[in-house]
Amino acid sequence: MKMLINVAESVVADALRGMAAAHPELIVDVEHRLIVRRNAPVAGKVGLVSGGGSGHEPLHGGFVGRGMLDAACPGEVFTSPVPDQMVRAAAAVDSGAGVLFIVKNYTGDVLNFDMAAELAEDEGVQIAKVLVNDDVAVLDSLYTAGRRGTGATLFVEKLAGALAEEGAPLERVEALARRVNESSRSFGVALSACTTPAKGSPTFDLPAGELELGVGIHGEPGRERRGMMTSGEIADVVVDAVVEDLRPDAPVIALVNGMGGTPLLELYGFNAEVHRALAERKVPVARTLVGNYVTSLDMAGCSVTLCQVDEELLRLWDAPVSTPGLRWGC
Amino acid sequence: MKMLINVAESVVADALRGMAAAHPELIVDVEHRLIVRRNAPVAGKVGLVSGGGSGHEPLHGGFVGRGMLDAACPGEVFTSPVPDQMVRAAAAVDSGAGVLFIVKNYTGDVLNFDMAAELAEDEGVQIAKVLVNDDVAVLDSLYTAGRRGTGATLFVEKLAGALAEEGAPLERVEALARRVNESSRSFGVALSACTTPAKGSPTFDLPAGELELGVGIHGEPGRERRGMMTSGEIADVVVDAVVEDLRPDAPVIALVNGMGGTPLLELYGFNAEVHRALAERKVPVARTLVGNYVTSLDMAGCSVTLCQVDEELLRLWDAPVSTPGLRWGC
Amino acid sequence: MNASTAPGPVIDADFLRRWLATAAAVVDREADRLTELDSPIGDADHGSNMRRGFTAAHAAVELEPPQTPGGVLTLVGSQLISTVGGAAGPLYGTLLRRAGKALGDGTPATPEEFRDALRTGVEAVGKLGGAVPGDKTMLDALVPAVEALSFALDAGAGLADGLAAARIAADEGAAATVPLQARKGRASYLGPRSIGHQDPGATSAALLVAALADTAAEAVA
Amino acid sequence: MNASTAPGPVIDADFLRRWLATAAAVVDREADRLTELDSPIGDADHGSNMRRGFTAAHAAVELEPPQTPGGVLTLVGSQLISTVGGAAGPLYGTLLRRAGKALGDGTPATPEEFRDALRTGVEAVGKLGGAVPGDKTMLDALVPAVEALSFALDAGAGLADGLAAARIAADEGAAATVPLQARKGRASYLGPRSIGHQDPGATSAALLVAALADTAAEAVA
Ligand SMILES: Nc1ncnc2c1ncn2[C@@H]1O[C@H](COP(=O)(O)OP(=O)(O)O)[C@@H](O)[C@H]1O
Ligand SMILES: Nc1ncnc2c1ncn2[C@@H]1O[C@H](COP(=O)(O)OP(=O)(O)O)[C@@H](O)[C@H]1O
Ligand SMILES: [Mg+2]
Ligand SMILES: [Mg+2]
Ligand SMILES: [Mg+2]
Ligand SMILES: [Mg+2]
Repeated sequence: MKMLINVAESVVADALRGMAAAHPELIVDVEHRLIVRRNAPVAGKVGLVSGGGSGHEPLHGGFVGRGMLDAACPGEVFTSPVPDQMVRAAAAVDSGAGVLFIVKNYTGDVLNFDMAAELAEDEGVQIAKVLVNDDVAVLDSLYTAGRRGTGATLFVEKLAGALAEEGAPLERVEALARRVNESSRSFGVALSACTTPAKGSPTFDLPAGELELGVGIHGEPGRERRGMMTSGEIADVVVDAVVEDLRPDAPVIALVNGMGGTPLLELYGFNAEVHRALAERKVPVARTLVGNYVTSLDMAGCSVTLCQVDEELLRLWDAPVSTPGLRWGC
Repeated sequence: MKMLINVAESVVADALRGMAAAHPELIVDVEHRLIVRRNAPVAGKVGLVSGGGSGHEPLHGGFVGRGMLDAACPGEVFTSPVPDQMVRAAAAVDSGAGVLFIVKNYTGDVLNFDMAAELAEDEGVQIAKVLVNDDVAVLDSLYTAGRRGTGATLFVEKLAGALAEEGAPLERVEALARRVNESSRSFGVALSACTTPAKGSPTFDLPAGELELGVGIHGEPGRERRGMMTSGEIADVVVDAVVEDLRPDAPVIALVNGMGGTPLLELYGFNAEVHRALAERKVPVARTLVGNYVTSLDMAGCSVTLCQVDEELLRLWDAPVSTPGLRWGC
Repeated sequence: MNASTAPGPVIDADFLRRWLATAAAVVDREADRLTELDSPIGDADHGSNMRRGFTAAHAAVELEPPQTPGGVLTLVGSQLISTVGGAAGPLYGTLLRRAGKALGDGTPATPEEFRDALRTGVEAVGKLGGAVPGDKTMLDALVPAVEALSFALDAGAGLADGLAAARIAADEGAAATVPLQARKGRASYLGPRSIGHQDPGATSAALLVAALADTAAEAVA
Repeated sequence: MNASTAPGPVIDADFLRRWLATAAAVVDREADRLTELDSPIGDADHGSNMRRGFTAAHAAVELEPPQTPGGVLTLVGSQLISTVGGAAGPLYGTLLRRAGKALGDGTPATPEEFRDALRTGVEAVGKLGGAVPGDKTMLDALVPAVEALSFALDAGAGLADGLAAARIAADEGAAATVPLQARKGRASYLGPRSIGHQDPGATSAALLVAALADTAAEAVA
């Protein structure tokens, strides 16, 4: 598998150097692996810190900026960052109003953020945490590590980010973040496996004519393999899985997300089918975002995240945001 | 090759339906294959119309909106649109101030836009045309169809779009568009071939361990095949090719563009090497844009476009733009 | 057996409708091969472009059949322009529109009128695309085909035999594009790497000429 | 031959430095295999995670070698936490930090003190990650290894023989993860599809135990 890289070991550092060059509006600390809003800490504002393994770009580093994250901690590819990064990030963005850690529910992320929270609190930073666990493909039971965090992370970061920007205190930002997570569900499909730089070959075999339903965003196989389906059939399966779990009784924001290797042309075509499937199930769609936002390197495929919204969430969604990966209103 | 589609024949129509669902701020005419700014024609403003084969998304449809295009005409995948589309687009966006056709230099695009210009003028619309031909990989000689239009299209659409937004007359918008094209050069590299829906298999064979230098954006092979290189080596080759032809003596805007299948993580790493290569060649970089903007379906690879700028062009670059694919300042 | 004494097929609207049906069928059947040829030196769409265009043209002509041979060609040309896109759309569209206009309103056309109309159309392709024979384009099949037809008619052959000769010339012309380096169209981007591949447009041109020859042969049979 | 009468290796800082050097080398050598194991039921990073961590830990210990065995383990644990990330970083890091702290400032440690420290560390892993043996995690190698060591020491064996027994138990424990369905970590997402694969963390745990056994064996040789 060919990659546009120097060596596997430097992939994350190289990307950070490239982000620094492209985004003078951000502070990119290549040595300590941090991406920080330039004007951090913003006086009186709750700081939002997230992070996770690299390979999901623009998540999280591309969501640092006004109206979203104050800092992001990129780990190695598909590997949770280490506590040192999060502690440093918390210190960098804490204005005294406290810091919210937005953590995708993976064992590694949870353990590292937990350690960081303890250390940061020792240093006098008030820390709250929200776990994102929206992936309905994983049974949330004693027999798993719990549901994975995927597309809902974007909603949590955007909506909690907008509320923090308004000056809300930590408890309210935390409560809202939790509410957004609880209002969001995702389901993903892979048409191909992805290739990590360290491994250099696809993480699993996916023969021609088959796809994986219920994949995560780390190149892990899904729960079920099926024969290839049309985009309309895939939309039905995905929307069914999400809607059955979420049971929305209000409009939703739909994130029709590409895994990285699927052309935007196909993604828009898929969005048409998702809208059709939602209309058939009488789920009104208030807003739609189509694109590669929570990716899995070069994996071909897609995921759908629905976030049920009320007036407040919709207002926060429409609020200005200015980051490399998501920008409107300013 | 698996694709997220229904059938190959409906790919473009499906994508347009999906764009319509995602972007209520645009008029998407699925039947006539047009994407038009909702408030078109804008009184007194020159209308900007572009178009080309599909498969390069977000180009062109994703660049319709304030500060950029007034309308885009998507053709079939890698196939120039037909004159009917352009004539209808011109009629839809002409406020009386005339319309600029932005045409990538491919035989098909040129012939179809030429025919459309004749027909539109018969209908009383004043038409100006600018050819984009920035790809230094193709010799601009009697023995070729002339240089291809690739990444510079984004610069022409953005900068001419900003000038048109200011109310400049057609001659000035046309002249600026021409100047932007003349100030821009590109060079592309493929790490893999792409697969069109109609063909269903890669358009050319690219063995492991080899890459193609000087590729276009239609899945055509490049001018030369080489053994695999590091991202730093690729940056040197690409920057050399562009800088030798452009010979900039002023700052440039750099577009570090993904072909579609290369993860953003790699693209940012490549951007670091492009900046290094430019610094070594003493070319100052005023602005940088990293991402998948002028793509070639699922092709892995990248291209670099440099646009030499002066104060005016930089001001126009920074001017507000609000389109699905490019958005800032509003 | 003297070909010129055989009753030539009548070149009326119906003759060209039958040609169109044959051409649409053969383009549909050969679309994948045309797209394959367009892959190594192009963008892998020529077959689907031609199929889309001829399907639309055939449907349009069957919906409201023009009464004159010129009318059929003009309508087919307009349909190709409106539905094909790419390089092939305007080029084939112009060829047939100009040929149709050259035929005017008369019906039927004589073989010589038909030959002259085709020549006018092919010349328009050269003018529009700026290509000459040897540039590795559709002209490498079209020009020899018209010349062979012309030569045969001048020598006293009937239309069927003339088109049979044109078919051979078009096939040979298409085959002869293999060793050429492209100087027009997408293939020219490849420079010397375009050598060794048959031009897809020349190949489709040969198919269209063959359909004409078949239609004429069937008419005399 | 009575193992307990053989002069046991001294468990001092130097002994654990030698273990670390061996462990770092074996992790480096086996990194690709660990990543391979992490592919079908994980995210293909365990080998590179472990290599990064042990390389950093080894470098840190060599740069400023701690004077006590507890100091070495604590430093290695901290280094793993600071450099590995993922699930393995906090888990292995906590294991070694807790073990190091349990050893306190004394030097050298007795085999029993060492065993108790390891048990404390392994118990901390269980607490932190919420897993129990049978969940298809590193604990499936670690728990039997500590038990085997403990059993051997209680039966009068020396450290080298005790660790040799621990190594066998760890290997068997790792191998025994193959038929298990994962209930913790990434592999649990796969549900029944996680069956039939050896757990990468259990495999790396067995490598670390083996390095300990080798270090002890070399010390008595
Ligand atoms: N300038 C030209 N003059 C004549 N024929 C041309 C010219 N450019 C291209 N062609 C013909 O068009 C064919 C390609 O058609 P097609 O694949 O449908 O369009 P595109 O190249 O736009 O994808 C070529 O094989 C060639 O025969
Ligand atoms: N909750 C847990 N308790 C104990 N060990 C665990 C737990 N979760 C995961 N592991 C171990 O960690 C290993 C994976 O480590 P690694 O691949 O480095 O981290 P990640 O899963 O974050 O990519 C698994 O093979 C398993 O042995
Ligand atoms: Mg991992
Ligand atoms: Mg084409
Ligand atoms: Mg083509
Ligand atoms: Mg892993």
